[in-house]
Amino acid sequence: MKLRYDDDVERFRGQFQEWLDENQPTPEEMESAPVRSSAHRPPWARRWAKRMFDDGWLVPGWPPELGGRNADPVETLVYLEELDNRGIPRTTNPQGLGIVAPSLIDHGSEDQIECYAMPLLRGDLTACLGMSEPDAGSDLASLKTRAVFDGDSIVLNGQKVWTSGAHDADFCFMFCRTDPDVPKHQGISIVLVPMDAGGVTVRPLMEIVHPRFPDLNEVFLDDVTVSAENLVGALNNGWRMANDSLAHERSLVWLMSVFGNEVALKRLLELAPELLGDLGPLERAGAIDDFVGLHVDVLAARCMGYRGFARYVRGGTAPEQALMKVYTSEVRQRLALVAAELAGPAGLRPVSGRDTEVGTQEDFFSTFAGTISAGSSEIQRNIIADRVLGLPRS
Amino acid sequence: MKLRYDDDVERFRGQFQEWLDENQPTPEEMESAPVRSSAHRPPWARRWAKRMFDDGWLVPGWPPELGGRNADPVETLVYLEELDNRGIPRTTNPQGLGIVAPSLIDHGSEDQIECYAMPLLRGDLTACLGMSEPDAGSDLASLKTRAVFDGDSIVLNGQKVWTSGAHDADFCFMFCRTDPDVPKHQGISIVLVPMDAGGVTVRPLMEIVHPRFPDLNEVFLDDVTVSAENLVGALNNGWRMANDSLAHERSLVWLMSVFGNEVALKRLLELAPELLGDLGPLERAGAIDDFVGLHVDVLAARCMGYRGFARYVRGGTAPEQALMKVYTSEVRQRLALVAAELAGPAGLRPVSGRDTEVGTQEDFFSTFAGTISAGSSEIQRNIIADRVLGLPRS
Amino acid sequence: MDLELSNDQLDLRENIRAVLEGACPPAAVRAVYEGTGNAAALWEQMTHLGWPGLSVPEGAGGLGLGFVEVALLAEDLGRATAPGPLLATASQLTPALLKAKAHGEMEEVAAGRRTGALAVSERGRWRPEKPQTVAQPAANAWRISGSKTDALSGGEVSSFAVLATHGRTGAPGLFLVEASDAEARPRPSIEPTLALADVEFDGAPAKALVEPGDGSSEAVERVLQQAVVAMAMQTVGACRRILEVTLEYAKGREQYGRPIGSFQALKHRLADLLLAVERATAVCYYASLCIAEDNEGRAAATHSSKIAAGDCQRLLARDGLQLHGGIGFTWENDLHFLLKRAKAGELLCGSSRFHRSELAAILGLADRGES
Amino acid sequence: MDLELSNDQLDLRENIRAVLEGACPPAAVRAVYEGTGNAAALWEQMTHLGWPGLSVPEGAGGLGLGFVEVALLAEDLGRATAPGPLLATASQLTPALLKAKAHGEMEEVAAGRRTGALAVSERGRWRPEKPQTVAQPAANAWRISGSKTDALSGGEVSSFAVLATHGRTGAPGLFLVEASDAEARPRPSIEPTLALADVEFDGAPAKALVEPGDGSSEAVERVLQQAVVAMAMQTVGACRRILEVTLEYAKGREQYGRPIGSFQALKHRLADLLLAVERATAVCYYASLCIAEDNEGRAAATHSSKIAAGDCQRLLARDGLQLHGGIGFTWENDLHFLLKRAKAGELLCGSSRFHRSELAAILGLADRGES
Repeated sequence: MKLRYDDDVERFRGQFQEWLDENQPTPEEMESAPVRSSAHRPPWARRWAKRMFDDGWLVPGWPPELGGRNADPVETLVYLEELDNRGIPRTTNPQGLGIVAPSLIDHGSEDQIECYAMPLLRGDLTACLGMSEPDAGSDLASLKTRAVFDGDSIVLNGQKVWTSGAHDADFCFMFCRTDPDVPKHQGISIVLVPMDAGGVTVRPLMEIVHPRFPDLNEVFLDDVTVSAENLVGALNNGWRMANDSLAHERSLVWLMSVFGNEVALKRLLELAPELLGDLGPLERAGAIDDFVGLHVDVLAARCMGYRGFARYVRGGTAPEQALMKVYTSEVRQRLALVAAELAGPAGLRPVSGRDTEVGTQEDFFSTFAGTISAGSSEIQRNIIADRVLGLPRS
Repeated sequence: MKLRYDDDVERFRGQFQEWLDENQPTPEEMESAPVRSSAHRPPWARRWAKRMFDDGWLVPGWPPELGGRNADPVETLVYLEELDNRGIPRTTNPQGLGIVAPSLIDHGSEDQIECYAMPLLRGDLTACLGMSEPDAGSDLASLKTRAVFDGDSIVLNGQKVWTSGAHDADFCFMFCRTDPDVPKHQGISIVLVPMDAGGVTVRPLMEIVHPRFPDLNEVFLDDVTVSAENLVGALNNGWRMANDSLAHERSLVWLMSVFGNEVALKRLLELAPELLGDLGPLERAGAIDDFVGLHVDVLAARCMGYRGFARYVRGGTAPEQALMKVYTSEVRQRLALVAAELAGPAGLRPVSGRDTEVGTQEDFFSTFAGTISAGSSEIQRNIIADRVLGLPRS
Repeated sequence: MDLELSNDQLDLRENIRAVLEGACPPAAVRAVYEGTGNAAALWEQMTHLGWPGLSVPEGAGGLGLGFVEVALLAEDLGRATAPGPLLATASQLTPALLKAKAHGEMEEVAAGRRTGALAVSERGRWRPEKPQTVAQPAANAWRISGSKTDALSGGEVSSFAVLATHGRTGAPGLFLVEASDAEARPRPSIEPTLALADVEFDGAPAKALVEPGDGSSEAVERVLQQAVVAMAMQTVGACRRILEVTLEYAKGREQYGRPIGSFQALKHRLADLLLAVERATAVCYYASLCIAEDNEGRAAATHSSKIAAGDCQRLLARDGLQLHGGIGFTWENDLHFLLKRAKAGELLCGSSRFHRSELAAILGLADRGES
Repeated sequence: MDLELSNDQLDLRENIRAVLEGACPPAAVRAVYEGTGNAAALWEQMTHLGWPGLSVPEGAGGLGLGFVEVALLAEDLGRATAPGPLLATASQLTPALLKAKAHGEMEEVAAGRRTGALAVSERGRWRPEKPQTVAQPAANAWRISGSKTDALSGGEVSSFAVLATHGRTGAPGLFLVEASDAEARPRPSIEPTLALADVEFDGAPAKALVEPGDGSSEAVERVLQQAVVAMAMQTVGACRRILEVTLEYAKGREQYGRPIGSFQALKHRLADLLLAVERATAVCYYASLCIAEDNEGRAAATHSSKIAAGDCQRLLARDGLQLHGGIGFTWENDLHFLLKRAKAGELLCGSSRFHRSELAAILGLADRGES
């Protein structure tokens, strides 16, 4: 155990800090064109992606030709810490960078890498992920969207839902059923579908928070025809690739939530004088006690994350991502609840952009994205019980 | 809705109050011989039972020949309120009075009523209830204790566990399997087994609180032979009788828990100056806030109970006993936790008798009798989900 | 103690529920949320049924019912997330008019010609003990000056019952001010059906409903208690509806080949939701009964009702949304009307925290100053 | 930040665990509970292994390890609910001796000839800010007078490190008093392995370990922080063992024809138990590391560790007992040793409530006076 990293790691951090001082997007740039969805890439974000790629700071763990510098996991951690410390987004298309690009590099053809993966990395394209379907929910094995080979083409029919950023993405990494006659988790393949292909209809779903800034979509596929070359990897191998693709960077996704919670706590403590201002002594004491509890919650998330990461680096068991996800998302929710209740009726005001503000009811509601999406807290608890605790299946 | 009862009900209350003034056991009597288990009946308690029976105050809802006065449910409620208000136990053998006696009166032979039920009521005998078994737990349908007819006799073999008061009881209302070849919940019968019958071995189980005052027992039956006349009701009808017998007075059992919680809260608030005395302001405020929450919890239990009872009296749906049980037992547990933590290391002291004291760790542990026995909180939640909410079976 | 509704009350509730299901379906609520409709038709129908005069004496053209019935109305208005000034008028203005025996104004209320809300909160907080708003006696009237916030239906009522203190003695009173004599500024809100508004009074002419002086403090308290319990009750009404739609969803929605409502972890949580709703309902009924019978336990019961409603909304809003999964997160599902109504109910007429500290004082656990 | 144990630390833990499993099985704990045995043989074996001198410098005959290793030892002592004065000696006396560079006494500790505990609490409360116990300077020594409560292993240690203030200046210090110069009164307790005692000092001769004066307050704090984190850690050790035995039970026990651990509601609760244990473990490790590296976040981390341990014991004791059902309620099952150890850990070295209020002050949310 130690609190600080070795000197060479700290040198690496220094190098990145220097580079950031020179190259990071300015607040003015970022405010000039706010990011409106998880596949929206305003001009500044495009320049930023390209700059990172060119200088080997986009995915430090990769080789230079893929936008990296062969960094080790601890260096990558330090790299992410620095971005988080400065509040700079690494990308405005997290699924494209974190899941689609690596999956294509692992499983895609040379053409797919050149025409899809590299442009994703360089900031020229953005991607969305077509997984959930209306009747399948979190149960990927039940998906129904059909992809049928017809000579050199693939014809797709079906419907996706909860597709983040679909209305802004250039293409979709689409999971479809290519063999309906085998057990459910077999017979799934991945096809690249340009969002401007004929027969693709995208319907943004207004959300209960910031309804003017939808991110989720329904995507309807009506005889959508793409080249057979758009099949990713081997036919009917989609289930395995899905598991691989979701595993990409799994060892570090917790960090974003930990930082997110720290930022929210910092904001809450900044608001404290205002929120506590005219409360009576007992109310005030209760609120302070809640703040203290949240402080421990947030600190604990960091400690748990760093502890799991240290194990991972030593080649031990994989970090318990399910534990971190359920914990960090629920801490964030508790924090939002405390802040929103303290704010009183003022917290009913609608927020202006996509980003919610700590101390509003919209912020509280927005935290359910964390406890529902990407495997709800209920599913995470199932996973913990089955895989970590080894309890018998229900 | 109304806060007070009709005048005739209040007159009934007045009558009982007058009788109590004359007849209730004195504190000196009660302290002279503390009750050591739930089937222990010291001399004063025996006198008290007989007095109540003779004057028609033992089970007011029954006719005079059974120790009552044909009272209606609201009068019975008022009767119980008065006993609770004065902290006078209605009986020291609650299962005998509440379950065994009524079941025998409903289903037993004339002989059984005369030789078992009436002595139970008059205070001459006490009874225990042989339901749980080591591998069955709360699952009565799985019970294994065998009862085999052999001419005019019944021979019993098997083992019971968690049998409250078995070491002090005169006889046991024993559930046994009389037909192993039919589905599990069929083939169960009830047999009266004198505790001094040959082959009955009782082993008290020391508990983690007041280990010197055991109430629970293991009961071993080794070729125990009783008369065939000890069969209660029809052969293989035990499952139905069990449901009936547990339903006895179900409409009012909540009242005892509600009062128990109120007594505990009162005690906690009496202790407040001592518990809060030298706390810092924030600690003090937190404790006060807990007290306030407990006040609402306890008040709510009363309101829920009285509301359910009012529905029941009007012939509406039966009161939601599962809801009341899970709620009142968990409120009691929270209260015990708050008190025990506030007491600090002083709360580690062992308590002297069977009754635990609010503000000790033993009190906290003792509350698990409420959340575990007579259908654990988990089972109550299953019942609520299945029967009240109508959710599909798992 | 009998905490179940009488047959008359059950009939009343059935009637209210049927009317609201017909006249105020989620589509009507949606129209208010999306700015494509308002509550005018609903208001007309309610007026036709005499609901604004529910607790107005029959002699003044009302139905002459008591506060328990007002609470029942509030419960169902919350359940339907009904827009319009009925909740404010029945549970805030009318109690003040009753206290003042203001026959003329009550007639107007019963006829649907006057609506109104309390103006209590200042700077975003319900702090009835220390209003900054001042009432100055003037010739034939009072003059009210001060800034009030978060008035319920403040953007649509025709009058306000303003909590203010006598400029000289500091004694509290309640004063009727016509909306035309005040400046109401609607607040942008994610719960538009409540039409919250801040209201500015700049020497507004007023009539005293509770004249500041001996006993005025207690009279004001009694009026405010009704507002608090009704707000608790409407919150619980919304929560019970959240439970119902969540149950429906859990029974119908399949995942992994079976209804999600058959998963035991969800079943136990749904059982806890029922418990929270039943608990809060029982305490609210008790509080409304204490008020109706003017029982000495009134104040403690009032605080308890708002606390229990707070516990209830905290759990129901969280689990209701969580158990719905993504679908409950979409604007097109009706769930969010209920979530927002339940949350707003927590924030109005004093938060749980506020009522907890008041209850602590009543229980003798903290000085009034300490609370 | 690296919060996982090094290979050396992992080896040490494995070694400690193996020894305790052999030398301190539940039967040995039961003997102490039932008054039929004591910790003498265990103490001998631990002394033989050098554990009392774990953090005593090698120059004084110890193993020369740091506070992280002391915390690991505490974790496993809690896990084994081990009786005897090791926890007190390693986490309470030794830090004070180290601070004083008391070479001779450390040699005695390493050799197993001296044991000791802090004497901090008074009148049942851990309130290190305001001890009433007084130290008077006298010729060649100090004289300590005062009443301390709840000293860990107070009924069996050979010396006490007493927190007292200088009779004149009020500055705090720590003073070594031989048990033979004090009067220790064992307290009847449901957790007899901790051998809690109240201790009376009536002008007892003492040696200053931390001399009252400039900077003594901070020096005392550093010693006490180690006691707090070790107590948190032993609590979490007991809790992790509760989780393990509960898991075992849930996997083996059948009800309705299937293991109860396959019921989803129980699975989700067991997942939450794991979370609580992992959470508290991570914070305790972090706190022990902050102390070992003398980091500025030391104080906040210390309070956080005791708070997290408190949350952990609250959940684990409750659900551990509840999920065991009746069997966990019996004296003959070993579970209750763990439950009582976890609960005692909450109550000693300051409750969660106390540390929450201290942390509030550190976070600038409340004045020290207010906390």
